[in-house]
Amino acid sequence: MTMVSRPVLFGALALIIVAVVALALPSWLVSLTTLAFANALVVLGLIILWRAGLVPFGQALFYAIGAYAVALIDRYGGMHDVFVLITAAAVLSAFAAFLTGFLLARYREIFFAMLSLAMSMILYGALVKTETLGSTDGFHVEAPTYLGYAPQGAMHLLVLFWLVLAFSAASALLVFLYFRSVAGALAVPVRDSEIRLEFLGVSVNGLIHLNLVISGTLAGIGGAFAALSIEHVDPNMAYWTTSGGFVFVTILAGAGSVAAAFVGSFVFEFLKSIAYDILPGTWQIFLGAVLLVTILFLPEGLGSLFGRLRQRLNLKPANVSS
Amino acid sequence: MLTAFAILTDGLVYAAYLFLIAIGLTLIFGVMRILNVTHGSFYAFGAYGSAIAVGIYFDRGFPAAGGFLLMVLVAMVIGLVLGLILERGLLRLFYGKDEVIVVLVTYAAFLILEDVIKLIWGPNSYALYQPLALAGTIDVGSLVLSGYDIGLIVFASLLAIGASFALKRTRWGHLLTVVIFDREIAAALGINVTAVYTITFVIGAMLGALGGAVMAPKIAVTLGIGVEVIVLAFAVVAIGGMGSIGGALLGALIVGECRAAAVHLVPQIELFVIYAVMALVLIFRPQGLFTRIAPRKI
Amino acid sequence: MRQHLPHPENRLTITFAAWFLGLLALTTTGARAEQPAPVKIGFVTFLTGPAAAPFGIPDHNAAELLVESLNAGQVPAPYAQVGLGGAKIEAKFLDEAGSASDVVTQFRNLAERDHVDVVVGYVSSGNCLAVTPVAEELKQLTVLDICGTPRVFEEKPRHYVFRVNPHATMDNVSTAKYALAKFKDVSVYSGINQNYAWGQDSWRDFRLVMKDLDPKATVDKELFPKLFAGEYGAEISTLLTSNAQFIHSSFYDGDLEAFIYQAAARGLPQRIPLVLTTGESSLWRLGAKVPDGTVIGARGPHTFFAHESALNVWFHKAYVDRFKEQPIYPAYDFAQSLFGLKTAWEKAQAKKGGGRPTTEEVIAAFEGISFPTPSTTVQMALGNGHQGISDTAVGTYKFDKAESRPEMVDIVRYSAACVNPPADVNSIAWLEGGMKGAKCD
Amino acid sequence: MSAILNVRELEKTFGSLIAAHNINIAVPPLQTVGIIGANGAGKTTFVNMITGHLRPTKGSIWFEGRDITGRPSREITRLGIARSFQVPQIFASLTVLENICTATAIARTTSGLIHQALTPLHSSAILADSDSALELFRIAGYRHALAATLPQGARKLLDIAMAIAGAPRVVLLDEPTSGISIEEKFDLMAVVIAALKRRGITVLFVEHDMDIVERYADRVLAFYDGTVIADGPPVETLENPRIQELISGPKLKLAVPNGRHA
Repeated sequence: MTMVSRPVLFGALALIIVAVVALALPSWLVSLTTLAFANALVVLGLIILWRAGLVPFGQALFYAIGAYAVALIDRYGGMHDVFVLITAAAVLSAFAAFLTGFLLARYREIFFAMLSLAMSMILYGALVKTETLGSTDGFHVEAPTYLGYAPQGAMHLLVLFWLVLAFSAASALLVFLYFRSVAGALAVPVRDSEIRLEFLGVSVNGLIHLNLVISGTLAGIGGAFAALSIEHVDPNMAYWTTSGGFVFVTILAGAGSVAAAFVGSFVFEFLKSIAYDILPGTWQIFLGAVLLVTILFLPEGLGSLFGRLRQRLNLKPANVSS
Repeated sequence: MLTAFAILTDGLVYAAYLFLIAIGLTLIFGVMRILNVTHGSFYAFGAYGSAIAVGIYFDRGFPAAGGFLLMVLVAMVIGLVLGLILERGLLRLFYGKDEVIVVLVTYAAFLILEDVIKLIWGPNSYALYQPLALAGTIDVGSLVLSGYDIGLIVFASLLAIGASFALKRTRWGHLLTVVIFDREIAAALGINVTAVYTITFVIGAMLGALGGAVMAPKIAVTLGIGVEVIVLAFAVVAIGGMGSIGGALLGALIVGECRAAAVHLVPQIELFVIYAVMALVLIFRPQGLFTRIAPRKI
Repeated sequence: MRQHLPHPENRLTITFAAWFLGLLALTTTGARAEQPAPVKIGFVTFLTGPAAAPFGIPDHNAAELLVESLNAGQVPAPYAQVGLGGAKIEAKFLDEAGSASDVVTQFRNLAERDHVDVVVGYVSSGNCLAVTPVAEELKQLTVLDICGTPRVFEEKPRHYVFRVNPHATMDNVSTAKYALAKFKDVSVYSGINQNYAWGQDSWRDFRLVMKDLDPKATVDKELFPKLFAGEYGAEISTLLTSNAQFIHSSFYDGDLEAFIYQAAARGLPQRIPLVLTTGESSLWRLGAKVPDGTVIGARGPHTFFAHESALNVWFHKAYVDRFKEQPIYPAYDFAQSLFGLKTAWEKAQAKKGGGRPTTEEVIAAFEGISFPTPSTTVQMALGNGHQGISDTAVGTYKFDKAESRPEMVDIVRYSAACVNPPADVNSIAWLEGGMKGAKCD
Repeated sequence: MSAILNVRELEKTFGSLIAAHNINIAVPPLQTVGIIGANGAGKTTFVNMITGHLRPTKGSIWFEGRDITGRPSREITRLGIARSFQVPQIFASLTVLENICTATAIARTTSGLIHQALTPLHSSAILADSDSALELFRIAGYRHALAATLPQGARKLLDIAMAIAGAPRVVLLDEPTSGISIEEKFDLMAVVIAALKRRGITVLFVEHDMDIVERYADRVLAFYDGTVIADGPPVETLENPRIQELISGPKLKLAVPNGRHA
């Protein structure tokens, strides 16, 4: 029991702190964090697949579906309530993941990666072709309302941030519990021996299909929040470099823990904005170096860092306050 | 009729281009199981190198033939240097790690090299226009073909033949085939796999640079040309079958002809015809057209 | 090439030089001893990626040159005053490369972390559309630079966002008019444009104008190769088999040059003349590769088309002296953006009788003004005075072998009112409606 | 009839190659059947067909009076036929306990993925079952060791322990003692057979070592060239000169340590 409750406790604590601290933060940092957490939801989904040894190079497919769902309903659907928009994005991306899953679930390793890449690039091509949606220019996403409440200026940033925070917390908890369920725990065995699983009576493709739907839905919700946060969508959201970025962050975060996704994503966005700031002409060197150093010295990702921290806390609970 | 002929030749030219950028990638994947993103950088470096070196060569008014040789030479040198640095200095540290991790390592290296290109050659674009003019043209009805394009087709074919000969007939080729077939067995047979890796990677790098070097006369050599090449080469290799030279050739031909047909007949779909083909092939033959899945041993 | 990179140490030397010269200027002119606080301007353009060479670098060069010269008070009238209204300009450069989310995040950082007074820049229309609502939300004075999409001010009125440079509509109106005049009774034409918003919009506009002016003309081939495709063999064959009288293209830089090399090698432009709406930016590099007789536009009366003026002479000379290369239209575009801002800023300052103007005062002064630029005179006529228009010009290319330099012949000028929609009309509607209200002379 | 497993005219061909031909066997409950035959005689093919890994070309397989011919392996597993593998199929990156817990948990959530997604992995009941399984197979000592680090014998045992976590009625063991040194073989088989008898499971095991077969099998099936050439009690079957000629070879050969499949 304690093995479940303790991380959850820390999580809840961190959540409340972040939510309150946000009030004091400058709005550029608030929106940066909002975007980071939106992307973290995608990363969370990648972690689910990663544990089963699967790395999609086309997760941006669902990210873009979520984002465009929000943008289109907001623009043409005449509905602006954030919960309607997010639900629609979640349902649509889940459905897309369910359909594509019938194909993707049959593949492993590089073939899985390449097929998902191909699928996302086909969506990209289609979006670029739809000139009515501004083609590569994309289009603006109007600020949503929150159950009738329409916040203004900086407040609108805060409210969106809190909502993303709430969704992040909820998703994190659910995924955390899923990892501790039988199905969730089967991810690692899939990597070790699919044959044994089949001969224990498990449908491995079914299991992977389930994981695909979960991660696809998370990616869709992430895309939806990203669209609301940057108030703009464009086909680039479906391009392979976007997917690459998510894999990048997953490596940075590490598949070790759920919280890692959020810390990793935040660190990535923050590093990027620093890199842009201090090395306007050569920021890619910086990002590349960061990635190399991470893989080299933190093969388990940032998650492993505060995995160790957690151990230390367990050893000396006195440190919690300090 | 003319259109059909145009589609055929354009397809072949594009296929030649695709094969040139894909062969190095597929070789490295076949032997080392590395999906090498820095292949894009090899291409870019090759293009820059040849654009500058060969450009100077022609400006000096030296004989044309030498210029074409110089292209190849430049590619070799760049491939050698970059390949050695990357394999010995970086990839070596990550052997035995998860395939995807290694992909990410090459991705990181690619990001860095993108800016290195800028630091070396600056942000302006370079052009190598002489070879195209020197190669002349061939008229077929109202269709004018560039001699250089025909040259590309011949060059790519020779490369394909040469590669398959090297793999089938030479001792070195046999070593590679063993490693490709099964690393453990290769090691057990006393093959120095590390050496094989280094040499393979360098050759792959040379081939990548070669693709850039011979394309340089046709394009404006500018920042970011590598990015486009990566996914294109991935697609070709995935269609043909990862790690198979014949596969790369077949993949290049299919994509080349499909694209040419699209441009001539239904330009609207040109943008994603490649990925559509890729998706279809992967769906019906996930291992690609040329490679066989190893039967599951239980 | 190194000085093109805004390395920290370079920026440092620049600011030092600026300070030194500034102080010098002050002591000699015996102006007030204490310095007004500098005006912080964030400049955003492509410093990396394929768009760096064609846009980012000339953009960035012009910025470097003008900021330095303005701070040193070396720019001829009417821009002789130091910096903006005597206050030095403090420049901060950012890369535009990256996804829309990166660009928006960087914009927020500029506005709220670095607290810049003005943001000037953006090449990509997508990025302009993405940052505009954020600029409005953050009440951040922003001058969009090179991006061409009319949507920015046509989707809704803007308060904090301005664009001095005319939008893309006039490029295709003018080139279409020119092509029709040059190639007598056109009945068939083809087009090749990049498969993304810019190329698609350019082709749409061009076709609409053609429909208005020459209803009988039909389209033979319309090709949309992938952006940065590099290899155009199939497209060129298709065009070779086309019976068009000319080929329209909005290609620029890398793609344009690749296309020209490959097309020229196969005799396409010799057979069917090209109409290049933005061809000017590549002429210096392409030189004799571009066959004489090619129709060239420059997105405004820049470089070859620039009106003679002391300002133009100074700008051209200063640019060539410093960077050892010719300024191309993005450099001129940037100059227009900055001079527009300077004019508005100083007008506002004068209006309040000296002292630093507030953002609102600058906006009030900016709306609807007209001012001279190295190329021409810009009038902030559209989008309630937030979108500039100017005359434009199109010419026919000729390579001067003796001088071995490109030159432009048969230049035709089109007045602003002739190639731009009236103030209250959406540009597509205007084109579809037969360009009513256009005043041509 | 009372046979728990019933095979009729089973046939399997790969193109022109005949891997199994006209196999007819009826196995009564609680019998322990040893399957012998040279490599490529069709033993593993036979096991693979029963457990649904291969689809028979002809014939039918009946389990507890139900026709299971050509059903997918996971379904057959759920019905009550388990198997172990020549190369143990265990989860190398988990500990022994986690391995057995996973198997147990799956066995307890038979109604499918959603059920498994909603059931926590760690429950006292699962732990209890797992521990007793480890005790039963004498590998409780390795409880917290990574499966990857196990010695071959323990791997085989874990493989079998996981196979029977779902309380099957029939289990097929594919060369349970292959890759095990002569000395250990008998102890290992002793543990396995005892455990399976205790759980009341009918056993079919493929084996090259005739002494093992003689000691533990109630009945011997001799495969040759895809067909069953002998079916009877161990002693007389193994004495049969034809069998010795074709499969086992004369007795003395057996003294030679670790067999041809090492």
